[in-house]
Amino acid sequence: MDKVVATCDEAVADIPNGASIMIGGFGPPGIPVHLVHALRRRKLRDLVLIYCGGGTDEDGIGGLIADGAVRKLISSYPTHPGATAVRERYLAGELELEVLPQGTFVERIRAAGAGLGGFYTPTGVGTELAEGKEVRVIDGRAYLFELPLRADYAFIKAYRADRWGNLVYRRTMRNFNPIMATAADVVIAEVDEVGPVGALSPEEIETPCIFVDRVVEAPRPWVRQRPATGR
Amino acid sequence: MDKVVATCDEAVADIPNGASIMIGGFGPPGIPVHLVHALRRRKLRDLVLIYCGGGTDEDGIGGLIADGAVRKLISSYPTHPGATAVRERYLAGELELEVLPQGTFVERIRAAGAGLGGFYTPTGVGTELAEGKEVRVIDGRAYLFELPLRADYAFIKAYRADRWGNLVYRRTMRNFNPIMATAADVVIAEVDEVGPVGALSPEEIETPCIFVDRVVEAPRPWVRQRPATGR
Amino acid sequence: MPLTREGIAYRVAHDLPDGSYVNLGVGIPSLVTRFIPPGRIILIHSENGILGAGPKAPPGEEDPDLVNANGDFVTLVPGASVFDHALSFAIIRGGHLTHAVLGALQVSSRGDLANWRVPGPRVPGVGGAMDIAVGARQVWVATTHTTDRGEPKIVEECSYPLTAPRCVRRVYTDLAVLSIRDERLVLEEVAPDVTPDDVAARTAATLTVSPQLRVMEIPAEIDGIRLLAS
Amino acid sequence: MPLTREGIAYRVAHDLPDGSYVNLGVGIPSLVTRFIPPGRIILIHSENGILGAGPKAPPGEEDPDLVNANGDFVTLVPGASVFDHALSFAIIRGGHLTHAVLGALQVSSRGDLANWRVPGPRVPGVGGAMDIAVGARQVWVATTHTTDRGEPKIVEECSYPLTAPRCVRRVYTDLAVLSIRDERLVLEEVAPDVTPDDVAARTAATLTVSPQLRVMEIPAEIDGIRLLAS
Repeated sequence: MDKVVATCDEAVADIPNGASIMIGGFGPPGIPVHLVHALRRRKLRDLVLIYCGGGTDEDGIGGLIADGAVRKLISSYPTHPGATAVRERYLAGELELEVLPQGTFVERIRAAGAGLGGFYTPTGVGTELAEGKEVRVIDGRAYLFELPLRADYAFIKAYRADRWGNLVYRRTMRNFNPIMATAADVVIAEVDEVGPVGALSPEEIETPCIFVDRVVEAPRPWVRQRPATGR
Repeated sequence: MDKVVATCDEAVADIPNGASIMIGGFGPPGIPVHLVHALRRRKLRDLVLIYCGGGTDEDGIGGLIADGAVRKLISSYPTHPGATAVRERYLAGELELEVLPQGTFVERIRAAGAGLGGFYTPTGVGTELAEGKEVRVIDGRAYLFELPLRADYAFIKAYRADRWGNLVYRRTMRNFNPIMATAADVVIAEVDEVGPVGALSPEEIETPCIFVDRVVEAPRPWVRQRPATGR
Repeated sequence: MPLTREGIAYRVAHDLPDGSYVNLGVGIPSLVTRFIPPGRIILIHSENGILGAGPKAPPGEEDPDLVNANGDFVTLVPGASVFDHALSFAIIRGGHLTHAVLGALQVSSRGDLANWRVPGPRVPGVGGAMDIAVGARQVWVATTHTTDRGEPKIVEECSYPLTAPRCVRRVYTDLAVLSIRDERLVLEEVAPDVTPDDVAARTAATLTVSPQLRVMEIPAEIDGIRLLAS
Repeated sequence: MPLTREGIAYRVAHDLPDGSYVNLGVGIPSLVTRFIPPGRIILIHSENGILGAGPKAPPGEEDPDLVNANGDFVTLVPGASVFDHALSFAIIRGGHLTHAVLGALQVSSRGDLANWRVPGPRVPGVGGAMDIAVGARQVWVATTHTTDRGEPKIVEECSYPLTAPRCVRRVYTDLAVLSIRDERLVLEEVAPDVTPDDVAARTAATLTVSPQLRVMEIPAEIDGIRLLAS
């Protein structure tokens, strides 16, 4: 049950070319930047990234795309400030892009993690994002059919963990992290602090350890300055 | 935003005959027994209950059914020890019963709360509970189509609340409560303790107040004997 | 006199009832919180997982783990909660928000909304716009009446890609408040010294003037913030 | 000598690898936790929202808010977590449990499972059985080889209503361990002093004897609990 891995480089060492990788985070909060930078050092090709944004230089996701490591990005909002690599690669025809409404993006990931075969959402009906999608009228309202979305790997960022991989988040770090943790074959969590088993209360654990395969401690500098007990 | 109601009787005073009512709880943990007893005092007819079990004398749900107040029960496991009223009424042809796999039961409620039109589940394929349901093969596997399930009212049990209706549960009280809280027109929470707004941390709130319409304090005796800060 | 951007936000804020749960878009909608009348409690939802988002954090006091959906470092009000994106979009799509106040590129007279992209060879990015437009119980638009180049934003048919069809209930602009009832565009209020003809001239859709047409009651400024353009 | 109910549970426990996540049904499966070999960490999932359920609470120390899916007042092990039913069944249906050990009314030679109801005018009640049978990565059955009346539980076709078709991988009984491979029923182990013919005589389905057939290694008793019937 002990899932602690010494370094981010070790945690991503087995990822092959062509792998699909989910990356949590929205903002900067909840982006596992150390794992992303370690992935970048692998110099892989043909990756499929599933990430809500477009990536920046700081978070390393922009760098992965600029490196040409990414064949396809499945995203919701890749047009935020700083997402220059996506724009350049996409407009040059070197990056495939699948854009989803944000609620559909997360719900497809949840469906994969929950073992569902698909679902109907009202979002996107009557828009260009509905093109090619099945429309079904249920109880008088039109819905689009959406399939589950899973990946080979998920990179998760959490605040605290125990050695079994139970995870706790703070503030808006959760975003996609607890959902992506359910929907990949190998789930790697980058956390600020790893404590002993039993250090987290049963109620505060947001991601139970059953979803997590590897845990790596990569504290952000500011976390060291906070009182250990406070959130 | 202040949603505190003085008594359980007041909290259920507007429920009409024929209403559909979700009731949380599994075990005894998480059953809003005081609300159920108040509902029983209303002497209503033709209710549709959405409850995972079958009800017992102690929790009052068995009493509601024995009273003849319930036209239909949508349930998953109404055959536990003590569920005598369900058995008698059902075998006498006086109670309509819809039985769902427990995962389908909760997922249908979640779909209603999340605004989805329905979903596909692998559960139940090839069984008698699949009768009359659409089967669809997705990516080589067979699934059943299931519709959302919502109600006019939901009765929720939580441990602590603030006056706006933010809710915290302990141990296995959660079960169906946070999900049912999303899927009814009027959500009534019975809680052991109501505190001031700001007393609960943003991370520990499991049911945000947006889902809750009424809060009533109905502490169980044992809660009074515990230290106020401990879970 | 037309309203300033802050004036539009002020006018919207006064229509949000006590106890509302509101998602605010970027631009003018994000200014609404400044003008909530005292005594009303309105909780702001942010799609990245906040109910009860507060003002921006003072410089130097930003929490690196706490942003809103616009990427601003914000604060939390007492009674706020945080959650994951699945629950956040269950709130949105499930009809739990009482109101969403959104910006617009175009609104049609039937309530179609276009606010996520302009046509052409650009990177598409939709974010939560489509979910919010279909999910909130009332979708209000807060926008300037015309573009910077003077082109009407309220049109018979949107030429830009739709965010959602038939979702907008009200439009608040620098010139007017309009409602969309039974797929008809109704002029409800005009800004001070603005006539229905002024509004119609800047609107590319058939306008019905309400029999109860009112002139907005709005101060020229409040706390040093100008609400009416000079 | 056939195994006792505890003997069946003991035999199952020894096949669960370190690091397993397991859901246990009522009856014999619920006894498995008593016999986990020292040094192995196995987390028990309960469908009402526990990962890491521990032994029953000692009398007088029950927590009224803490039961397992059988309604027993249980404890939590260090590292346990609690959650709602939606997440609990996402764990089940989503293939996150490594194993489920379930009781059975009947198992077919192709792995069909019937364990939720007998036909007739009774109240139906399915609980989590169907979700667990389709969702766990490996479904094992732990049961007596025949009913109290001596009728075979392992059959060519289930006559009782199915819980799920083609889901069972292994069957542990008082007489044998059987596996279901490519829809064939294979005899892998026999209890001490039990022959393949004994097993076949009590099985209403075609049985293939494994070329590696073994006799179970199982003590007659452990810590005063009898594992082999006398």
